[in-house]
Amino acid sequence: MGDTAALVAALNATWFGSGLPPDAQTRLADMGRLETYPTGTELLTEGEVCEEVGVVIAGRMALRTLVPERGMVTILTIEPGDIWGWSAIVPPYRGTSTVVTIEPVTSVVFEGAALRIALREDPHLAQVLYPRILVAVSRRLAASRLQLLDLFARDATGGS
Amino acid sequence: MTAAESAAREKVYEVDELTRVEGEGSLVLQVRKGKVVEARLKIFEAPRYFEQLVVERTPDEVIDIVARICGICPVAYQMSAVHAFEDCFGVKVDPEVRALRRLLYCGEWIESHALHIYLLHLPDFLGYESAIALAQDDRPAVERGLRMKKVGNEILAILGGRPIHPVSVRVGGFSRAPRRSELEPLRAPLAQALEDAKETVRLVAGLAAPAFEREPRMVALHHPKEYPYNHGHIQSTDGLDLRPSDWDRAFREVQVEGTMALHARTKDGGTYLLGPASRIVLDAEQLHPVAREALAATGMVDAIRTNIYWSILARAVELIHAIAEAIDLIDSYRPPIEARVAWGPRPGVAAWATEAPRGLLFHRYEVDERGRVAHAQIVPPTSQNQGAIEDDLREFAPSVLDLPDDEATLRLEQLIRSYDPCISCATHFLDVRILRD
Amino acid sequence: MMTTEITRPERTTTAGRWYLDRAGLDDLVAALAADGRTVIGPTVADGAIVYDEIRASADMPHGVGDVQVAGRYRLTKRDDARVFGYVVGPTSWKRWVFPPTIELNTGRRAGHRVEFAPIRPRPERLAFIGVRACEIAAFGVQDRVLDAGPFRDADYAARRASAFIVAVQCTTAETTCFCTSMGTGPEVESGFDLALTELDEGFLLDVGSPAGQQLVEGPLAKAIRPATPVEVYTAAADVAATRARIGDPLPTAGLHDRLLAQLDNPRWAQIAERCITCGNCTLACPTCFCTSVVQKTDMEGIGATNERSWDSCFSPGFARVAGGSFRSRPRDRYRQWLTHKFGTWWDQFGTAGCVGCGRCITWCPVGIDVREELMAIAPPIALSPEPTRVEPVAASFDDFVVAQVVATRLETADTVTLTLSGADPAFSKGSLGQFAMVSIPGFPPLPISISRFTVDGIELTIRGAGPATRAMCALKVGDQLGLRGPLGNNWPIDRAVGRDLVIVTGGIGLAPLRPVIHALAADRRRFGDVRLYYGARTPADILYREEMERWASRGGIEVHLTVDRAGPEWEGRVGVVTQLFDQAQWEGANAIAFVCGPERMMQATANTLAGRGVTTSRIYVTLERHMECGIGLCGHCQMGRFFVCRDGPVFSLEQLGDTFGREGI
Amino acid sequence: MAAMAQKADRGRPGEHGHAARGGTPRPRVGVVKLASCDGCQLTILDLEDHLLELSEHFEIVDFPEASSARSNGPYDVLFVEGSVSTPDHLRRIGELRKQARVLVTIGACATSGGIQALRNWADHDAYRAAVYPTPEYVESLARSTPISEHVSVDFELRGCPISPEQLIELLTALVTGRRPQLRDEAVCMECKRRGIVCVMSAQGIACLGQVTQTGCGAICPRMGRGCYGCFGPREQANAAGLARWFQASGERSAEEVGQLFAGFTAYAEPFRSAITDLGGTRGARRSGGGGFIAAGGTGAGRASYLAGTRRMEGIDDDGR
Repeated sequence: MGDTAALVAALNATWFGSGLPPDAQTRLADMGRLETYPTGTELLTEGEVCEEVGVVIAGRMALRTLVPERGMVTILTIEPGDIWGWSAIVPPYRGTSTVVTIEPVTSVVFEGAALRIALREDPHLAQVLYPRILVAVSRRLAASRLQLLDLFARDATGGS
Repeated sequence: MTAAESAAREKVYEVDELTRVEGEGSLVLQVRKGKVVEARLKIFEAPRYFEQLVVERTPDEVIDIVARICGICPVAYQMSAVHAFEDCFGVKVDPEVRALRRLLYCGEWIESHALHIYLLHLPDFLGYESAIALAQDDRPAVERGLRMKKVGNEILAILGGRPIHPVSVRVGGFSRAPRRSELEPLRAPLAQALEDAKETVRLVAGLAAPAFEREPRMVALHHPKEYPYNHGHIQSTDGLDLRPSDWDRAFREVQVEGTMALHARTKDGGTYLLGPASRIVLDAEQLHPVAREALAATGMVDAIRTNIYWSILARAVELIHAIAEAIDLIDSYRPPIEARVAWGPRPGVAAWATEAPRGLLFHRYEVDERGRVAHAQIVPPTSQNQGAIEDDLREFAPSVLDLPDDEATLRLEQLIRSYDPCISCATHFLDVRILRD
Repeated sequence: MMTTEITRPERTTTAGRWYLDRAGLDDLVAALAADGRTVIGPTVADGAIVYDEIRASADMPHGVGDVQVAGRYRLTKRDDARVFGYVVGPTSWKRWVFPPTIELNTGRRAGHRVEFAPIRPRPERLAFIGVRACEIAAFGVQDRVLDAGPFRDADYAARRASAFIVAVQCTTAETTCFCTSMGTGPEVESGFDLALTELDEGFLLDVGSPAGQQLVEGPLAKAIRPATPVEVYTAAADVAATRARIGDPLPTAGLHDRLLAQLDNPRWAQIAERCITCGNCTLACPTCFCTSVVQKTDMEGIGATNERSWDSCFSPGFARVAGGSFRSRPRDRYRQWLTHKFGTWWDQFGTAGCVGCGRCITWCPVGIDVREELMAIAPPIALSPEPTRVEPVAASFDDFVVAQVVATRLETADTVTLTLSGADPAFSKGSLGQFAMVSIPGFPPLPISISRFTVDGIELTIRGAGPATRAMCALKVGDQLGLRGPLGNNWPIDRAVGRDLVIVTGGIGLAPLRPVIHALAADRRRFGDVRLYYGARTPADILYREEMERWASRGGIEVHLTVDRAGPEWEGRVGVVTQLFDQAQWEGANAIAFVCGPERMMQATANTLAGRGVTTSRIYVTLERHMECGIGLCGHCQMGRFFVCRDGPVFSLEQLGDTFGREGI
Repeated sequence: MAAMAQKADRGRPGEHGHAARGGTPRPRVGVVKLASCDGCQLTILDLEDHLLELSEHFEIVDFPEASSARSNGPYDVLFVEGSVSTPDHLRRIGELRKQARVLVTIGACATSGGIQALRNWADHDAYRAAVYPTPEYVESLARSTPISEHVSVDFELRGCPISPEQLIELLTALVTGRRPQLRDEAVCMECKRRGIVCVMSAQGIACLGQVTQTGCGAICPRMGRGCYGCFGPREQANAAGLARWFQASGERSAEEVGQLFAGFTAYAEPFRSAITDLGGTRGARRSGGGGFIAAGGTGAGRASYLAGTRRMEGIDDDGR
């Protein structure tokens, strides 16, 4: 267990963690730990059991997926405030992409199992945390849709 | 008028408006056949509902508000309140903050005692209507009193912004602590004041006081290591020993039959005396050596215990104490690292008693979970002393029945003034019914 | 017509430039004290950096910074040990040269006679350490008011003459700073005895007067050494960066006239609802000079002392005469203050009454920002909420002029930039965001945005996506094509003056915004923060890569890139362009946005911008429609009540209303 | 001082040759109190350096706190401390006015009703019952009101308590026969002149200095806290504007902002309206009241629009 105060401060510096009720923050901080990963660390592998969920505090990481004939493709990079590994709290708890740090990353990390239990047993925590998780996921979804449109593929504007 | 005549007659002494006391009160003494049948000190101060005004307010707001109960001893109100809240919330203040609070109280004692001795009480002993009249004949004496009062006020002003209703006392400490250099200018006037106070003890020890002996139960805070201001246990000449938060285990407020007045009594219904005389009797060991020495030189410790008129001497000795301690506190002062420590409210009962210049001042607040006051009880020294005052009046009155009315009334007034009653303090004892035969 | 151009005095420093290490600050303080001076400098007290007596460098703030916005001041901890790493605090030097209260004279009645005795100022010898450029300018303003005749304030003159000034170049700035607009800083150029520019471990020391020279040659000689070129360069760069950071928050051109023409503006009454008329701004101001005299009499009523204290035009009593106050309403008093500072002060003293220090903004307890009020009451340029239309020069359907390709540059695998010359001179008068109809005989003419204006021509950046564009991309140097234009309206860059600008674009959409970026970079300080967010399909599709690096490194423009997809070798961001700023720190309240890209991308961008507080009237997009004539005659590009070619292509979202992004319009 | 002490002829104005006072007796001064803490009259006794000098210029004919000598007027100058708070006060203030050539109200109670005027928002009967076991014995009016609501007032000294400097200035002006120079400006002005760092801008502390009349010497900001308005609103105080700012900038609820104004001069306009607009006083609501008694009203005139209808918002700050 890390230092609760440092974790609260770290969480507070992100949109995800700031403005949470103090008790929820403390609860989260008690469960989490602060980790630092060097560039190139693979935190989660596509298709494998996802045991940890995290909030990026500093640095960036890439979400990659393997495309036949094209190899590894980066589908998204995520930044401070973003969450990663949310598959850890959504059945079947398997990663939907590979998560690799592309800069040294500091992240608050939670054990997926512990967080699941906490969310199940602490309705108050669930009540404040789920909306944020939902926002994070829906942002991800909205962005993915736009990416899917491949808008620039046919864009021939020289302007008008 | 012969003694026989006066004994036969029924007589009512009335002082419509007591003067040279703080606030408005009056005295009715009804004598029948040489016997006092009724002695009543009446208060007609308008009610201001302080216990209601503080309801729903935050602790720091309460400190500002209760100061307004009394313009002469606002610090006492702030101190009882701040200690009550800190005790309830488990707040531990910096030791230098504790020292600063003693210094603040010293300022108030100096100011209040000098005011009472020279401006309110001394004219009685010397036969003047006021200190201003006294100054016509003995200007140096009045100036001496004013000098001491001024240095007391200066301490208050430096620590609290102004002498009356200072603004810096906060739960957790002070809103601002002075720098050492700010206290420097106090040294010279305090040194002078110490000499003035010693002279005061000599002066009042030489006064002539009416012969009157009574041994009331005396109550004051007692602390093994220091003369009591904010800390210590409530002790009495008959063996009481209580935490300052536990006043209501031994005392209660009672309604005086047939009137509205709320007086404080011991649980067994007895009256008791608070204030300088009680403190001198219970805490003489803890007096500053300079004060102890001056007291010993008068050889009048017993007189203070038994004759309330000598409260003026007790007050003068305390004046030396407060000045001498102020000097020591300034010498050893270091600004606190944190003028005010952070705190959070807790629900519960916040109660504490401190030693106002006039005696023990008890506050009790019920605090809700948001840290706001839900209920308040404030028991000022004057409402606790009132029973003792009336006891004294009953006992003393027969000795003045032979005197001309003017003089008799004056003696009675002087007796009341010996208690330094602060009537505007007495926010919730009130007697509006005047009983006349 | 009053001119508000401020000419900066010539630099007077010609003596050598020295280096003083940080410990040498103590030598400086000691040298000034040894000269019999009381040294006044910055020190931390009560949550702020105030100017007060200091005895050693230890009394000064080491490693302390500040954050200032309207109505709010906070100290911060710096991660270095700089002594001047903050901007001006609540105190101004006026406190010492023009004290808050002084005794003027005494008077006395003796029988039938009266006598007066002036109290002559005998100011102590002072030294000020840490005087900023705006504060030196404030001395200049006060000199004109109090010491330039025909009547002089002897007390002020004596105190001012006695002070030794150690100036400090600003290497940091706060949001409240606007010395650049008032022409008073951040560079200290004259009016000092010594000047310091703080470096990592010490100071560049410049000498500005014989008295300063004496100190350098005498008591300071051992503490200094000649500065190295790197130190001189770094110092200059840091101050230049400060200038860039401040920008030009308050365009002052013509302000005097603009403001005085607005005495009946309804805004004055609105301000009065917020303004508490407490007078803090005037007393915090380093140039406000109003005072009142109060007579203190003894109890006999025969002896009196006249005492002069700072007063304020905000206090109702200040303008009271028998029968009432002649500025009885708060709005009158606010107007009096603002119009004096920025208007009538010029008429009286030949300068503005404001030096741009920002104190009145920070220390206004209710956060009123004079710059905002001035912009609202006397807007800098007659702004129309819509982009202005430029009359097309070559207006008829088929009036093509011939231009020649003088250079080509392959931007990406399928995109080429053509540099054209010999075009109609009208093109050189073209405006940012306009387009040209481009024709190669045999292909239908196409509208192409102008991506750069050159001395005698234009550049077009074209993506070869169809037959006509592929033909254009294939042109070689020396080939010719036909041009008609410039056409359409422009980006309303004048609306962005004094504001933050956000440019969001994707793919080839960067081309029509490229001239905007060039224009910004050329006059960078007129704008607040400029941020460019650019999304491309893949890393290989990023346009103007090298140029972009220059915009970031030298143009004072924040550039953020992202791509939709990338291989593992790409270490930049992957994701859609809105993700670049949906968690950024900036506030949109003062921002204006230019957006160009596919319509879906612009919609997503507009939503995200709106979420950050950029209102629809401040979001501009450029629309794409099929165009043939380019002058509103053919009807192809009609969209709602607009012809995109003639009324656009740049529109504010407010103009477009709910037609933007709607299917089938 | 020594020279003055020689002046034995107390009935005379002295031999300074001051034409205005030459040959006339010293002005007769009275000091009386209504509902108050005595702190303002104590300020007179706190003029230590001037007290004896004062007594040479004025004949103090009534000052019960300091002298047994009594008179019931007439007065050349009468200082009145305290608010009108009981039926007896109502009667007395009328009589006192008749006896006084110049009537000066001293302090927040006398000039604005004092802290006890907070009951003006409450149910007076509930207040009485809460403090006194048998409230019917207690004679007090439903509202605590300033003197000026009942009789004309010639000068007022503000403050809780009054400032000794302003008191001296007033007395000096009365001796000389000139107008007292009492500035009507914001406390901020004094703060800035003294070089006190604004506690509001630099520390985010709520401060009423901007709308409060100067005279105290800016002691609260000097002591590191916000002004609580004990000198009362200054001329044209924009209390509504400040209240809006407090709510907008400080994340304070309307109720909390109302409490800021609900202090020692709460009943003085525009503080009074600000409190009412922000929902009345908290304490009043707790005690079952919460109504605001219309000016001049008795208990019957109480407006009911607030009474009991407003629930207390759950505000949970107040670590302050």
